[in-house]
Amino acid sequence: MFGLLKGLGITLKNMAKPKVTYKYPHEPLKMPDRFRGIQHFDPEKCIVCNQCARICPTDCISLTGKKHPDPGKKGKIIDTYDINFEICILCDLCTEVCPTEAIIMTNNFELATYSRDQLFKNIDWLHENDQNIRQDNVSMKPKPGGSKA
Amino acid sequence: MDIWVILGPVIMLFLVLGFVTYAILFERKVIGWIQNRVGPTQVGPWGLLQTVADVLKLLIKEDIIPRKADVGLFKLAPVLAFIPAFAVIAVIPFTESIKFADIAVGLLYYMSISSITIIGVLLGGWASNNKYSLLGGMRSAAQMVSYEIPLVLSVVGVIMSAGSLNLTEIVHAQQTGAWFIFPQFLGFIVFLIASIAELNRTPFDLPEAESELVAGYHTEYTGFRFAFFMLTEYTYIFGMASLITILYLGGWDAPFGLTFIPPLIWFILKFSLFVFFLFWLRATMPRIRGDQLMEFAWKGLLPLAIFNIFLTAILKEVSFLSHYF
Amino acid sequence: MNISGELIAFFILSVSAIGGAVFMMNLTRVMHMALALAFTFFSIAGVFILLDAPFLAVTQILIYTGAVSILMIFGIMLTKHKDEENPPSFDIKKLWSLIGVGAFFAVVLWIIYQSPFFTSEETVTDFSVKMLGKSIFQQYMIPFEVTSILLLVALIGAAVLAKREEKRK
Amino acid sequence: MLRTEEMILNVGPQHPSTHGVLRLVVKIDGEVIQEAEPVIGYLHRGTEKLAEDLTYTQIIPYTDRMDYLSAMTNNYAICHATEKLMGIEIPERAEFLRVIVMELNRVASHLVWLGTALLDIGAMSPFLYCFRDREKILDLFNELCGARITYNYMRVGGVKWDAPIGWLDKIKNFVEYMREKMKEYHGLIMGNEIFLQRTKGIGIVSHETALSYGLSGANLRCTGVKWDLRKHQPYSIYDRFKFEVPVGTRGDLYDKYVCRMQEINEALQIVDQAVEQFPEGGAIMAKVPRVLRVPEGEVYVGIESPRGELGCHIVSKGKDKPWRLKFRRPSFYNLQILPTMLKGQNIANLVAILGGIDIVLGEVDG
Repeated sequence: MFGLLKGLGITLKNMAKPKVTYKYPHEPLKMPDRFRGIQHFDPEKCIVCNQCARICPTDCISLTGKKHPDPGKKGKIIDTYDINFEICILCDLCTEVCPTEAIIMTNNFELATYSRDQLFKNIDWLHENDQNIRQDNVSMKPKPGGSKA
Repeated sequence: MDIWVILGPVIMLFLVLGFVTYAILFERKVIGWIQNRVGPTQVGPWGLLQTVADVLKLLIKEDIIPRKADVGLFKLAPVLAFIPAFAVIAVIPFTESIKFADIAVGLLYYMSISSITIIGVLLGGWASNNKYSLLGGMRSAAQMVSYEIPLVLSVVGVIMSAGSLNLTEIVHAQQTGAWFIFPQFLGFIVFLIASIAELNRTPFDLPEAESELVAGYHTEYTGFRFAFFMLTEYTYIFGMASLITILYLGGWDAPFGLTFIPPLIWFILKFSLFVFFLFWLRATMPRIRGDQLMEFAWKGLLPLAIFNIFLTAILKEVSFLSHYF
Repeated sequence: MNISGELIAFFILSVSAIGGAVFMMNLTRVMHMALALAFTFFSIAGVFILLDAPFLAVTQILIYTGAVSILMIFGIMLTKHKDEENPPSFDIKKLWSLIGVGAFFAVVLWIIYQSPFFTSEETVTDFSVKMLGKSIFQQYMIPFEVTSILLLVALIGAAVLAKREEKRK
Repeated sequence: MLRTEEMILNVGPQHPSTHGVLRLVVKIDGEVIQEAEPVIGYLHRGTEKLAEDLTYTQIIPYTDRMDYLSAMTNNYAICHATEKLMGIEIPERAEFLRVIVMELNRVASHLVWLGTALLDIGAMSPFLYCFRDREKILDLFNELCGARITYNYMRVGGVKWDAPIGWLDKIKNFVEYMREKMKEYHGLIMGNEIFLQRTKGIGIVSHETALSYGLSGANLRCTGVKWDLRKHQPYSIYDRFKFEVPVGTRGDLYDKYVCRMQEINEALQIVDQAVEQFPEGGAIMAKVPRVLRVPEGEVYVGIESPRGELGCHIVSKGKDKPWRLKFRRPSFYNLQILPTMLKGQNIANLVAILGGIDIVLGEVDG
């Protein structure tokens, strides 16, 4: 009997406590810097090394390169770069292996669309997705903040 | 013929509908607050139109009847459940003057008419031809029949004290003595528990235990038929809250001589207290198990209710206490 | 005979009561039969109200329409009833039961005609629980007690039967 | 004589309290269960087979999705197995980070269990309270590794991210907060007569049965068997911390509940100690080759996941991909005892018992 009353007391006390929910669609949710959202792609930096496509566990990245238009320079530049967000699991491995930080994560996470086709994002879309880009991309290195201070 | 004979029930129906609408909103809000949430806020200012939108949605939904259902009974069941729920309100006096029928056996009328609803629930569960519905219907029948007995027996104490089955006279008896919650405390506890069980609310919400039976007896119902079952449930909350106010909390009687507040307001205040208690309980309690429920009714509440009758009879003869009994 | 509202109500209620009974016998599904029976019980409660016996009417609904019908429906739901839609067939048993029922009806009719009806009406409009209690616990004390003992015996009998069933399992 | 009707009831795969897509084919008489048979496979994705075609790094995000309530332990299982086969020593700082996140994940997982198990027996608010507190852990993880559920945090040879600035202080605060909240849960549940009625003496499993069915985790410990891989086959740096292994006596639902609640307390204690002893500076990744070529051989590691012994068995033929990978998924093994436990119970106990076993369908189906 008293257990029941104690429980009632706890729920009543919680009634006066501040609410913990967010007004999500009305107020955007602020994600921490390391958050893995939709990738941003910078064609300028890409050296077409194909590492991101190779590391991708779901094979959702496809890219093609072409010869550098300036005949004096060596190497390739990126031609097409597509990510299929139907199967992308946002695992962060592509940004981890990218040697030039051409592909990096952003904090944007709203991917819902009305059609599956729209989940297929191309190089232009990924380039324009340049808001809330992750600042700190050098992982696996000790940070001063990790210390006990 | 008096115009109020026609108009009164119509107004009452709309009052009940209004109550149901805002009771559901209030329930969601209270449970939200208890769970550190805000509850509905989107439809209308402060979410005030949320239930209205929900009801509208239910009304325009497709009316689905399962192919193997017993169509006649399937359609009849929600109606059979709702009519008694509304009919019981006829005998409830809200104040000295606001009441519909002042019949001599008012209390018993409430108990008997409300038992018809069980048939509706049972038939709804059976006619759906769904196993979960059937189980829900059986549970509710077993539960409501079992709890009706302690419910009726617990008010015998009140009837003995008031010397009447008429609800107005029961309130009058409390105005001269004390509210029956004090002298009839044991009866009040039994009545409170049994009434929650009759209302199928947590912790006795087995017939519609969603974690076990999906939705219980109304699993197969959609649209306005489902709305009828919901309406029945909340109309009974209205009825039961009124009844408990009248039987144990002195009806419209003002405590401490605070008569400058009108009697209707007092009634509503006491009424709301019970409604809030129901919602609060729902947010706190786990669900009791079927066999424990039965055991509790027959081995716990029934003896208590009978003991309460004896106690009332004995105390009625004690000279300095008889004023209260 | 002048037609009053009471008479009309009486006719409607008695037609409902008899109609419920007829339906109860003629419907094919057991569940429908139980419902028709409940309807008959309910109509009889209405007749009681016309006779100015609200207490009896309310008790009728509480016990018969509420409890008894529900218990029947409950029993039907729980048990197997595969043979519910047998085609009607004639056999010798039915003839015997017809004769039995006919004889019973004749006896009842004879008793009704034999029993004297009071011409003066009792005033029953003034109802109170106190009066009811006094008549049950003072005037009809012994029949009441005998009835309760009978019910107790039935209760214990039912419990014993249910127990034995369980053991056999 | 009247016979009550027997019927076959399909509980699931779309049922509110089968915790995902489990289907139970239940033969009931009235409400009493005569026979129950779990049907699984609705969420089978073939993680083990897929892994044969993936490099070791690529397998890690797949393991996130097995037991999605404690992805950190899954991450650890595959990384630890690979490290063991390759003979890599990982830096101390990484070990500490791993232990902290694994134990926090244990708390989060048990909170989900507590909430859903209580929801199964009809209590609504504890569910939301549990999720409110679990949310705090997920926020901490989000800050650390950028995801709330599928962490993909550990790598062969260490961890991906170091703790961000002030993260450890937040952990400390959280441990304090959580200890406070544990009192609230106790008040809400422990004294509640209805809860005690629903759990005491329900779903009793003797320790012989539990052992013969290969149960592990709290399902085994509640029967009185003191077996915790963190204590009895220490891995990582668990031997440096002081903690108890809570055991039950009767093996009923109530004991399961008490065990798991105490495990939350112990996990908080480990986190507390780990934050205290957290090493100053140092690397978080060992030196590993860019392409992981695991030497030929096989290895089995068993670790204590919130649900029991999570095993990872790798057979390598010296390539950069495993030749065969096998996970011993504790939920799968714990589920096997369900038909035995359900016989003779009623429907209401079905959901309570199923909730008590604490399965995650992603893990059962693999």
